Amino acid sequence: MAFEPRIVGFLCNWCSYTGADLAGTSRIKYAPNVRVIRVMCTARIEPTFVLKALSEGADGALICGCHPGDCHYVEGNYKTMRRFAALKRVLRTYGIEEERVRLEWVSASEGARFAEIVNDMTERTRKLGPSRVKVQRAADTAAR
Amino acid sequence: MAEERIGVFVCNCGTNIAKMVDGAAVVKAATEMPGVEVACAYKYMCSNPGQELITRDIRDHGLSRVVVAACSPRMHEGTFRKAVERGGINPYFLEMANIREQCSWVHDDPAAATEKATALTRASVQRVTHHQPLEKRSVPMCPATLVIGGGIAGLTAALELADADQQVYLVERQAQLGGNVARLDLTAPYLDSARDLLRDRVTRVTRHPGIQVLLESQVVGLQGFVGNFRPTVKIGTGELLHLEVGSVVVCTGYQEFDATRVRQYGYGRLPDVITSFELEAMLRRGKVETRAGKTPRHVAVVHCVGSRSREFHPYCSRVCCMTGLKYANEIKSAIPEAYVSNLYVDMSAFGKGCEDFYKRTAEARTIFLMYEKNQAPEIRLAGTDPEGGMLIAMKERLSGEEIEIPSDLVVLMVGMEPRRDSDEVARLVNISRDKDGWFIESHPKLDPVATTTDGVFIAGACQAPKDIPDSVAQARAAAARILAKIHQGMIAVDAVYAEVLEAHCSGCRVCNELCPYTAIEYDEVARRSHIISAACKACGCCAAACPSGAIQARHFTDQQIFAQIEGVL
Amino acid sequence: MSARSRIGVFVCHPADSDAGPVDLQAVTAWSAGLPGVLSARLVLVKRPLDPLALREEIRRGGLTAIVIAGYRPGHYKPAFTRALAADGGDPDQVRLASFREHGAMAEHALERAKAVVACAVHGVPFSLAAQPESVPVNPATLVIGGGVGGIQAALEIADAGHTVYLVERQGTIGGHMAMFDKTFPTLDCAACILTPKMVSVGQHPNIELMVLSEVQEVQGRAGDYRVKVLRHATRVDADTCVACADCAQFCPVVVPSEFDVGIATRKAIYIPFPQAVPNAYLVDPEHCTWILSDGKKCGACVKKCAKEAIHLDAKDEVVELQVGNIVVATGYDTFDARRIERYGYGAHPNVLTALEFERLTNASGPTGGKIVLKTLKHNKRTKSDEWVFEPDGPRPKAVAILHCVGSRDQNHNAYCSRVCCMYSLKFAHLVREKLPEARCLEFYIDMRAFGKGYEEFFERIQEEGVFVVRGRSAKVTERDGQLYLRGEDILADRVVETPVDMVLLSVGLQPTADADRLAGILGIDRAEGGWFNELDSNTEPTSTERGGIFVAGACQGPKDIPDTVAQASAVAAQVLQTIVSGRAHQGRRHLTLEDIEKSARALAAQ
Amino acid sequence: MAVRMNPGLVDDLARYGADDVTKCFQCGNCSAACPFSQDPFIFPRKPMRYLQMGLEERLRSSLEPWLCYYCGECSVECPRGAEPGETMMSMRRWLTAQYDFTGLSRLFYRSWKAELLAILLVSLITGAGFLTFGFLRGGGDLSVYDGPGAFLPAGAVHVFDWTMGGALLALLLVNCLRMWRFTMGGERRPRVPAGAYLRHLLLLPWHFFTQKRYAECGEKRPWATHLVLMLSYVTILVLVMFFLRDLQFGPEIRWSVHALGYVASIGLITTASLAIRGRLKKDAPYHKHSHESDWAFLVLLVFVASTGVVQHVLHRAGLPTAANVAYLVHLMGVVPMLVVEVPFSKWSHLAYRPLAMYFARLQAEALAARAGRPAPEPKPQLAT
Repeated sequence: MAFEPRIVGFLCNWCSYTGADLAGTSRIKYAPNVRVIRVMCTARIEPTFVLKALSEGADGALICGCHPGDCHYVEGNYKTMRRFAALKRVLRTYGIEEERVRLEWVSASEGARFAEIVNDMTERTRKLGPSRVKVQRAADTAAR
Repeated sequence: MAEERIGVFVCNCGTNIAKMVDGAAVVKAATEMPGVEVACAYKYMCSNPGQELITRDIRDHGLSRVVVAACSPRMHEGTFRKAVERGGINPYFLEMANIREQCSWVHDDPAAATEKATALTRASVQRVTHHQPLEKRSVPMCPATLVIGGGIAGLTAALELADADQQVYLVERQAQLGGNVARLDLTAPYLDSARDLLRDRVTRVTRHPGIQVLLESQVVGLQGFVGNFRPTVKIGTGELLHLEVGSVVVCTGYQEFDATRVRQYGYGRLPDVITSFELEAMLRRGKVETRAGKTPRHVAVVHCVGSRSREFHPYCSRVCCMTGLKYANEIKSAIPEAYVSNLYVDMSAFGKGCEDFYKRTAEARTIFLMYEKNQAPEIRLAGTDPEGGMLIAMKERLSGEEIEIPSDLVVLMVGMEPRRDSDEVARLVNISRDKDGWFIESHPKLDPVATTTDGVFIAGACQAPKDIPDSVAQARAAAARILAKIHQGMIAVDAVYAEVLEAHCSGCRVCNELCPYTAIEYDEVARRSHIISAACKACGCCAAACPSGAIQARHFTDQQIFAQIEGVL
Repeated sequence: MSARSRIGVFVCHPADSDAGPVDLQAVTAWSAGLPGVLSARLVLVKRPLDPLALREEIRRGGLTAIVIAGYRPGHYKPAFTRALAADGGDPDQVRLASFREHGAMAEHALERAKAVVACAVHGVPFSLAAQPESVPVNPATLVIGGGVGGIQAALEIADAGHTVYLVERQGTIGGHMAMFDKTFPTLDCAACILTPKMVSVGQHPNIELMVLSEVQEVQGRAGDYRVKVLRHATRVDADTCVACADCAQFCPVVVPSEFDVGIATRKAIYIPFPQAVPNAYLVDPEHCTWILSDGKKCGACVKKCAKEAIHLDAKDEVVELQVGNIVVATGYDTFDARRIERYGYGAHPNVLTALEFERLTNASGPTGGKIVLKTLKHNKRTKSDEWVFEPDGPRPKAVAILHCVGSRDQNHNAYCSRVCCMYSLKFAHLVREKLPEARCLEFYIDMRAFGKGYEEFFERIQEEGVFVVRGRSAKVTERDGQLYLRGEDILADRVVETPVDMVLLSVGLQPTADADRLAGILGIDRAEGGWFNELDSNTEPTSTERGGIFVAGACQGPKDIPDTVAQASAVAAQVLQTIVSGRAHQGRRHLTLEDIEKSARALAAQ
Repeated sequence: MAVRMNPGLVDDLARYGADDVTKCFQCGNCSAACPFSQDPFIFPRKPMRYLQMGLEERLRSSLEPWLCYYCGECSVECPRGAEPGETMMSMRRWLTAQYDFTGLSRLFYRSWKAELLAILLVSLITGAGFLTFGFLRGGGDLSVYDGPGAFLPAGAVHVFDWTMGGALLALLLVNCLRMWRFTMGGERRPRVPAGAYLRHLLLLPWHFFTQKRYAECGEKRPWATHLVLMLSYVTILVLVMFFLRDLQFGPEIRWSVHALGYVASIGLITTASLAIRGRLKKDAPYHKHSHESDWAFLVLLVFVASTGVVQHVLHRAGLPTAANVAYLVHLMGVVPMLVVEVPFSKWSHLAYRPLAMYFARLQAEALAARAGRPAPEPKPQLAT
């Protein structure tokens, strides 16, 4: 069967999660591959969350927060930006493609934008194929 | 934690969820999940029978956790928390899976949608097992308030609170109340008496039993947190006064721009170049004269001195335009034969009655000359005699002409700037300043008077240039917040906040700087950081940053989120 | 001191303007009899008063204090101050008695005017002497208007634990702000700021929200008002409705959407916008087939609603409320651009008003936020061609933004609308951002960027390559399908006639259509421009002559969001103060001349 | 070199009628609304700006006021009620006074009493003069109107007409010369080659007789009225100056001349009375404000025209004595009208306006040449 990427989405409660809801109320269709986890602010997201997701077999992780300057907590999203850079460095050391993680800004009125991002992300990840970690784990389990 | 007894309730939302997500399938899958005691689907979980279903099952099956797979938690989390509470367990033992807005409504492949719905439900089930019982707490609120600054804003804030029978300490560094308004005679645009309005305020304040006015005093220290501040005030006699207040209102106002900084205006060098406040004094004395005691025939009023400039302050000082027009009128009244010209950049007559005032002023034969921002006019002596009048050279933009304006008296409309000591004040009360040095409000639109430090408010021109009515409004706005808290007696603390597990804290202080609400205190003795739950807004930033994992973001703990991650995959 | 001082009262009034509500002769005659008053004179001012002549008059009369009375006495003060000081008199002894400032404009003008003069003669600030008596207060509050102002006030009061009735004319709260895309100068999205507030209003245990409702009648006094509210039936049970849109899907009636100011459509059963609060559908009785046919036709929605939430036969009802305070936050209407023919609004499809553009550029708008030109499409239902916005419509190559449409213009609204400059700059930014290749021109008179961060925003816009032209554009014309804009580029010293594809009219703000009716019901005055009049423009910008009735936000005068929010909170403070202290103020209207004089005398004696 | 301001200018202009100019806040609406305003002549805003700022020199050298025909569109749309149209009108009055070297114009415009006095004075002198002349040098018999022995022999009157005409023309020409110096001289103005003057000379009669530009105003009626009035006036002038004999000849009518005379008289009276009616009713923006000089002009016009007709009728009716009296009265109107109005007051614009357009064209061309681009189209250029 064709490869269906699994993507974990971390959305901030104030802008992006609301935006995702708006996509729903506006009945905008998008790929079902992203599963959303709600956090109060993207600043809550530790790199380990993403690593955890990847190690659990996710093919990608999507982080969405308020646009710079709009953060409900003044500047949480700026902190996220910095951490995201660090996260990418870590991934590089693990030899995981950077494209598997993505940081986007989605406001509460950008339902359509959220849908686009999800679709785009899904397509890119599909092209990348399953993540190494996943393959490795599959191999290990097979070996046993 | 397998001993948790979980109930899963899947909502069909009529056909909204059902037509894309196979509720039965989700229920079936749910029953197999670890710890799930009961799982069922219903047409409308939010309806009364639906909620009944939940409360009944909690009792009948002794459920300890509840998962509702339905619409967005932003719609009905409150509803179901109540239902769960009615069932007799902690409302935070609920977790919702959003299978409508973020599933059935956005997908068109039933199989995939159902699969996703199942995953989301599993995630919720796994998450909910880690939920802790949370309860809304509250800390006591001291009803007294400290108002810093005895200008129009401070006076208003103090009166507003005191008239509600609350204790107020009003600290003013100078020997009398009134701030900058005390230097005015009339107010624009109606030329009403500034003195009367101030006398009214000051009389009320000084006579008010609820207000303790501390003149020639200064706040030198501020400990504690919202509802429980412990300010130290150094009073005139030099001794220290220790107060207990629940809130602090900062109304330190502004200071005028130092005109000597604009070299080409020759302020301080040319005898008859004066500032707006100096003219104000002349008008009050009833003697508008040149240094030599002559009655000026040509008076020029120069706007935007220090404001709207690349060199000095980028911002508009908001009140100078109307004040400039006010002077035009006043000079015309005092010296009918005088010619008054206003040198301006843009005429900001935006307030109520202001455009009309602008027109009246023009009809009173005031000459308006427009110069370009950042190309300030040049002022020089007409001849060699320092008392022989001056010439102002400028490029008049509306005529495109290089002109020279003869003038015997030049009035510089000096803009507003933050007080010299605003940085100290900011550090003292723990609030931040913007690039220009004005205090930053917690949100320009949601919350123009609150700051990032709970319980500390800003009002008036210390937040940005403001006229009297706007300062008054802000002062009252601050009072509103405080009255609301005082009235409840306690400050409700949301159950969701971050806390430091003292045992794990290494005292590295990484978190201290991160908190936008300065809710994290460092205990020098114990070498531990501590979070003031009352001030915490639960963003979780600190938890993410803590290298030793000592900070726990309640209701968003690592286990909870890890469990959720495992669930969705 | 007033006893010892020798006072001259001068009632000054410009000769060429009409006498106004106060009988000036009468006031003059009356004030001559006040203690310490040596002379009282009515001065009809032709050319500016001559300070030297006044000085002579003061010397002859041996006056030591002056009271200038009139509607705008301040305009004459410097002349008298100079005259008095010239012979060594105390310049501080020139006092003002302003009829305008102290509300001698409405009924009992003469009596109020006398009181104002009396206070000045006694040397006591009027506002200090005019102390209304306090009365017990009912802790419940009525807030009229559910815009950002009303929401703010309601939340502040409700959070303090008191009942608030929030009455909104529309089907949802949110007002104009909910329609906006971004807010200046920070450009953060309006929805992100407002929707959380709206939600908390909807869920607040202390707020009773009444949408589609109007205040009909107000009786009683400060602290104890009895209010009749007409609640139009929404015909959909808000508690049951899950906003699933099944009903709307099947509703055959299509009408222009008010929320999208007509650039998009809705059904006869509809939800104003996805995040509406209450988050439920409502029925538009003017268009619903079932209602228009007295239940004979249609009714499809009723059948489709699985939750049986729709009751098309529901009736309007009148509820009576008991409240202690009333907060008026009814906001504004925008100027009707059709009134200025030469701008061609209504004639040319791509001449848009500010609100239309807000919706067009809004991510949740009809084009998903794309800025496009209208295209001519055939509408099968009406069998006619009409201009509509299509997401894939042509993109404008040149966009012009005209400031001061209907504002600063004595033929329409003489006042400045305060927000247009900034929102126009915001538009310019959005255009440049979304259509980088498009030319964007702004025609303005004065750039009024006075708020925190506004001037910097203006700078930024100019750096973004927007042509800001100083000059009020005169007309929009069309020649063979191309719009042309004619205006004077004053600073470049030329008249330009430039081709544009889209023209945005920065329409000003004006009082709501029913402001007059409401003012009548509430018994409050309206000042210049028809805005609700505040008690004192400086120190009481949110109070009214009538105690327990407060005005907040744009209904008192044009205001941007921060100023509106600040005022709304200010009002909340005043309301809370009455509740906390248990005392409301009767309002100045109830004070008689005797009351004021008495307290003035008392205060002077101290 | 920076220019000095004369803050008193506004008050001075106010006496010529412009008392609303201070209301103007320079939004430029008027310039954009005006169909004539285009580079390099942008008005009414710019000249109004000069006035507000008291840039006397600039205003004196402006041609713009003369390029305005006062359709009033600017005044209707003005957001501040600054009456740009009327301000331009007042500027024309002021300029007329500036051009006039005798200073009489200034006197007349600033005080209607002076103007009235002058008119009466001249009228009386004329009356007295012709009466004495009639008795001493003329026929001496009031009952003889035409033919040999006429009380006022056409020949003599003719000579008088020509002398007076010459004198007035001389005055007017001197003022025109001053106008040329103010507007075309000065360092700010581009040098205009003599050839250009010749090349465009035809513009003068062209504008004079067609008033073509006026026709470009939004509204056509005022143009038509103005044209008829002007043509009738000129016709009569020509008739009087060249065919006085035939007019006065009797008893039989010389239709060749009289026909023209009748048409012109009707034209004159109707248009003039229409104008008066309009000003009384303030039926149009350009009729809203009326300076004393406007009234003097119209009243005199109607008076002269009607007395002219009356004397003619009486003459034809065979009442020579009455006719002679009417003739005297007529002259007592004509002479002051010409003496006061043509060089010193409203009527001078029949010379200044065409001149202004002629000069404007020359300047536009010179400026264009200096900038190295073709002379501007009669349509504003597009922004770049």
